[in-house]
Amino acid sequence: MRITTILGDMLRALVRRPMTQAYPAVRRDAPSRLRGQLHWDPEKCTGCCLCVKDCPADAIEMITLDKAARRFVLRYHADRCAFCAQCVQNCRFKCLSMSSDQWELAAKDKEPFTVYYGSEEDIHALLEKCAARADQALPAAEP
Amino acid sequence: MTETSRLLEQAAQITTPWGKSFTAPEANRLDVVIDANDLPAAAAALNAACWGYLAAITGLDRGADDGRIEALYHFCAGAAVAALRVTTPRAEARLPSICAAYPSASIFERELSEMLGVTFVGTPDVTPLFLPEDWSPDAYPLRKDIDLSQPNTVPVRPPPTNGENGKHFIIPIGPQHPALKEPGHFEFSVAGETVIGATVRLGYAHRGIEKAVEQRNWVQDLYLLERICGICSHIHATAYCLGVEKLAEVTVPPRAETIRTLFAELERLHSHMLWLGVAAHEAGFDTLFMAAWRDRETVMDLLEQISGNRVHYSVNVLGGVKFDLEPQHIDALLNGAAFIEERARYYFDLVNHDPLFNRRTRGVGVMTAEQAETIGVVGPTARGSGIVRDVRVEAPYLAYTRCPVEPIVETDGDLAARFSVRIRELLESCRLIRVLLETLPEGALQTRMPRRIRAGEAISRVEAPRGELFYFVKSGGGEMPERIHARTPTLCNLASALILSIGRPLADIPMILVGVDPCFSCNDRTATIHTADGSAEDETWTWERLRRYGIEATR
Amino acid sequence: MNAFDSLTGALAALLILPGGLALMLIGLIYEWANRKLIARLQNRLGPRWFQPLADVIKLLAKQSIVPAAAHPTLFALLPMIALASVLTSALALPMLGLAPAYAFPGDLIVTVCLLSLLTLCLSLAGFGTDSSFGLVGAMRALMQLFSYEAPFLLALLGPAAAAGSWQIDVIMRYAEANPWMLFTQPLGFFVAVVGLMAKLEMAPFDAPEAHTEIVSGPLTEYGGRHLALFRLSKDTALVIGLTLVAGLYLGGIADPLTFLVKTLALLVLITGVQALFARLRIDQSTTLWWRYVMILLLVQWLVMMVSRG
Amino acid sequence: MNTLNLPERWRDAVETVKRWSRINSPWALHFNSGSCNGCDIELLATLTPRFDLERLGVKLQASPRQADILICTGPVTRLARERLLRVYEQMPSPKYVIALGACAVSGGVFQGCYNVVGRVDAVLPVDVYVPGCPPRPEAIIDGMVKLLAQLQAGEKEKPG
Repeated sequence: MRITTILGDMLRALVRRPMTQAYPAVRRDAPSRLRGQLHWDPEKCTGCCLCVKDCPADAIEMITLDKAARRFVLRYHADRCAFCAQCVQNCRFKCLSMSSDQWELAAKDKEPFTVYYGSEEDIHALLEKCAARADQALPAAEP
Repeated sequence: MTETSRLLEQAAQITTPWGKSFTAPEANRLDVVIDANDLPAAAAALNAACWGYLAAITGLDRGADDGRIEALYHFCAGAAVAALRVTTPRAEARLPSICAAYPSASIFERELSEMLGVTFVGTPDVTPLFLPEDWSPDAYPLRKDIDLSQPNTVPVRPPPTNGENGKHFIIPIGPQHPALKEPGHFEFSVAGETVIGATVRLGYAHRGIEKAVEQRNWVQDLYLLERICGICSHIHATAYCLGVEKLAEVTVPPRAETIRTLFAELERLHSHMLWLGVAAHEAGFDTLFMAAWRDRETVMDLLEQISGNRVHYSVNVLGGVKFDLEPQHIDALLNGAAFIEERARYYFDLVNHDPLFNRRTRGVGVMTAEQAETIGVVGPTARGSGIVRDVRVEAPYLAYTRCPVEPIVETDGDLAARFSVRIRELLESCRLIRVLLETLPEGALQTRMPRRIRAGEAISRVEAPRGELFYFVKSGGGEMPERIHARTPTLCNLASALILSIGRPLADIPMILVGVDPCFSCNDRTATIHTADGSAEDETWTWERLRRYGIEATR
Repeated sequence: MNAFDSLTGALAALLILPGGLALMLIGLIYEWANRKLIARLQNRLGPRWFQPLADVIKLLAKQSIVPAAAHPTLFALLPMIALASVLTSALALPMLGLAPAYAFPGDLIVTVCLLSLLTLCLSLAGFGTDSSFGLVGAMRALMQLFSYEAPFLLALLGPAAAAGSWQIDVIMRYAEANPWMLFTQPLGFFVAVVGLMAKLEMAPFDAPEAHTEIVSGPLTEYGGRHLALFRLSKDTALVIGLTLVAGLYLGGIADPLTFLVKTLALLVLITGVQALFARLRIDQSTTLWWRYVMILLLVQWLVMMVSRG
Repeated sequence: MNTLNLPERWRDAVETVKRWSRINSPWALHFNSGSCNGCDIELLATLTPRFDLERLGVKLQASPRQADILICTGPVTRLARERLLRVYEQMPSPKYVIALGACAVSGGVFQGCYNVVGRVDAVLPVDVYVPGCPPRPEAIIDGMVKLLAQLQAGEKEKPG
């Protein structure tokens, strides 16, 4: 019978510095592969919607303003997102990526969780359109 | 595979008198179609010949056109899986119970009657398992034609009251309780400090995943099934992928196989260390809890570094894996494995020699090998009682075919043995990680998967950190699966915990419960275990009654 | 009449005037020291220095709910009785090197009994709330009380016997003048320390509030200011217990410096033990007291009697 | 406190002290309403040496009576709904709710499952949402800090 094997561990802990990270004060970089908030680069998007199709949580909506002119707006719901990166896998043109830096998403209301990606004017046009049709605005924003 | 084919031949011989057709959908499988009335006789014959154990009963609704409900009784022996297939008309679904031969079938039969509306003749228990109290008794969630847009509710019965019940005192534990980080509601009747009865109500984490997968496509289902459990997420996804890939006849590149295996072992590392910490916490040994979780962060860091997420790594895609290993990851993995190995040795020393801790583990919750066999426990809980039940050994899959696993077995059957098994498995996993990295094949990560999976059925069995995980996948040839049945390792182990807790002091209960590493989000069932009034002895449990609850759970 | 006057005066000084407040503040600081040290032993950073104070103020400012099943007056009164009894028990103690507020022969027994009143109040609180966790916790607390109370008192009576008085400040003065009784009565010291831990329901004797089994034991239904009072009384009891054991066994506490050094050293010892062990089951804990500790004590007393002739 | 006839200055001081204590001593209660365990183990991880929420005064309480913050994980299943409400009612005010993880915030991948009522704010008022599947321990701390910042700013002040 040994008296408490853990004693050694405890004493070592006492002389060592605590392992605790001072997170809110000191912010360490996350690993480069971290799957944070989704980003969309409209440049090469063809509007194939493969990302939307396989999203397990309905977190992505691709809103086509003008298919021929390749004017799309991507509405991303960070609150629904499962951060599984299947959309990134699916995209054949590498339009989608996940930020390794934007992971502090907490907020006091849900407004910041709906993110619009696309060119300024497209988003503007879309929001106006939605406002005009206020009765059926934002399809499926609230499940 | 000669052993497997010998076993299958034997199964075919046993069931010959009743078999109407024999097919072999895969090399290690045998499907025997029999008449529903012959079911008890065939099951009894298998039981008499000691051919394997009842792994699961899968129910299939074949739709209004076919007009039948099919039930598959899966028996597993080594790598061989034999299924007895019976059908019954949909309008009046009725099957004979096989509880006489396999008491463990009771819960499967209850599930089938609840989810598919099959009446079992001669089954001992027909109470609902995991649907809420106000669920309508004639809405069957897994039938194809159920209208789930309706709430399907009926007025509720008043809930049972807590507190003094007759002459016994009842201690409720859960669903919100510090000992349980997950929801499950237990009620222990105590006389003084001694537990004389135990019941559990599960279903707090029942989300209806088995139905939801039928409404989503094959890729979406991968992530849905991964989220059955946050601790063993990877192994759920892997089991599903293995099944779907078998159906699609897609071969996964060897490098992807190795990476999957690697993550399965990392997952085992973090799960076992998490368990060690939680178990220590239950014993009021917070220093060990903190130490185990501190060291576990090493594994979490590795997972995050390679996959980009600490918990749902989502490494799998259908047809391969998403993330490759860079040289720096391999270095980090080797260092991490060395560190964990060193700490695991230390913990092994600790849990075997700390005098006060040993007072809480030695001789507590003893389960003999015979008991374990009849209750039907799996995984480390079974291996702590001297039963070698490890799918990685019995039916190797993925890279385990190339890198054999040494099964870890202890024979004492008490909590201390379960501690030893899990800690020694840490060492074994570290060794496996090293071997896997040494033999890491070069090559592609993914094979292209079709969006539609050809029609068929596949079975995949894998070893989760808590024991055998059994998946049945059926495709109708479309973009969505027709049926996915997941049977998780937790409930059979949980039933054992309830049985073992009777007659023990209340203070041992959290330890015994946690000793089996229950995972309530993996399984949602109700099992009820009562003792006769006033008696605190185990003898109130006949073996028949014990066996009735020693069962595997499904989702 | 004179005695009564000085008693009421001392009581007023302790309960109302800065004396009692100071005692509670010291209690909070000691609680912080205890928590911080545990955190450091577990390789954590641990709480900030004002943590216990913030906890107590927050609890005082919170809504307090009296459960329907509990007796409202009793529910509110018990924490007050607990705190009052603990503060009263400090009357006979020379704190921070000051002379005791009200010393009388036999005050050692009274002090220990007043400390036990805290445990009794806790148990009553558990019984009073009609929660199964509270009931089990209360039973455990009482069971443990009956098992450690006698050995603990006997362990404190060792120095009393050596000094030939049952008055605390007399014993402490004797302790100052003579070699530390830690060395002359090591077994008694051991029992006193372990008994103190049991009295304060510290791990490994925290079965009465083992939160993995019975939530918070007797205090499960307590919140808000009632809980704050119980916490304050526990913290104060910690200081008083430390003072008693340090004063009796570690060679007295003549001035504030030795008081601080000795009580804190004892606190470090207790905290180390607390972090070192897994919780004892209630049956194991009672067995421990009656089967082992009692024997140790009897040996101690035997040796003392033999050496005295 | 309000019944006392204190001068304005004093009442302000009392309020400041109250707020200070509230911000520095947020005791939490964890409720799993049907989650997959992912968020639960990450929440537990925030208490362990590496993140050690005790340095912010956070203590995981066992009894709802002693908790200030209800941390809710998982989509709310039908069975868990009643329990969740009951636990919330047992907490003394002022009380706050954090919805932790994609499922608690929005239903996540379990939207539309037959036994799921939905997200937490369909049942309880939520003060801070922490998305992520599951959020990293740092993100959980971030959510906690954002809640405390709200208290500091005097928002969501509830009678207590």
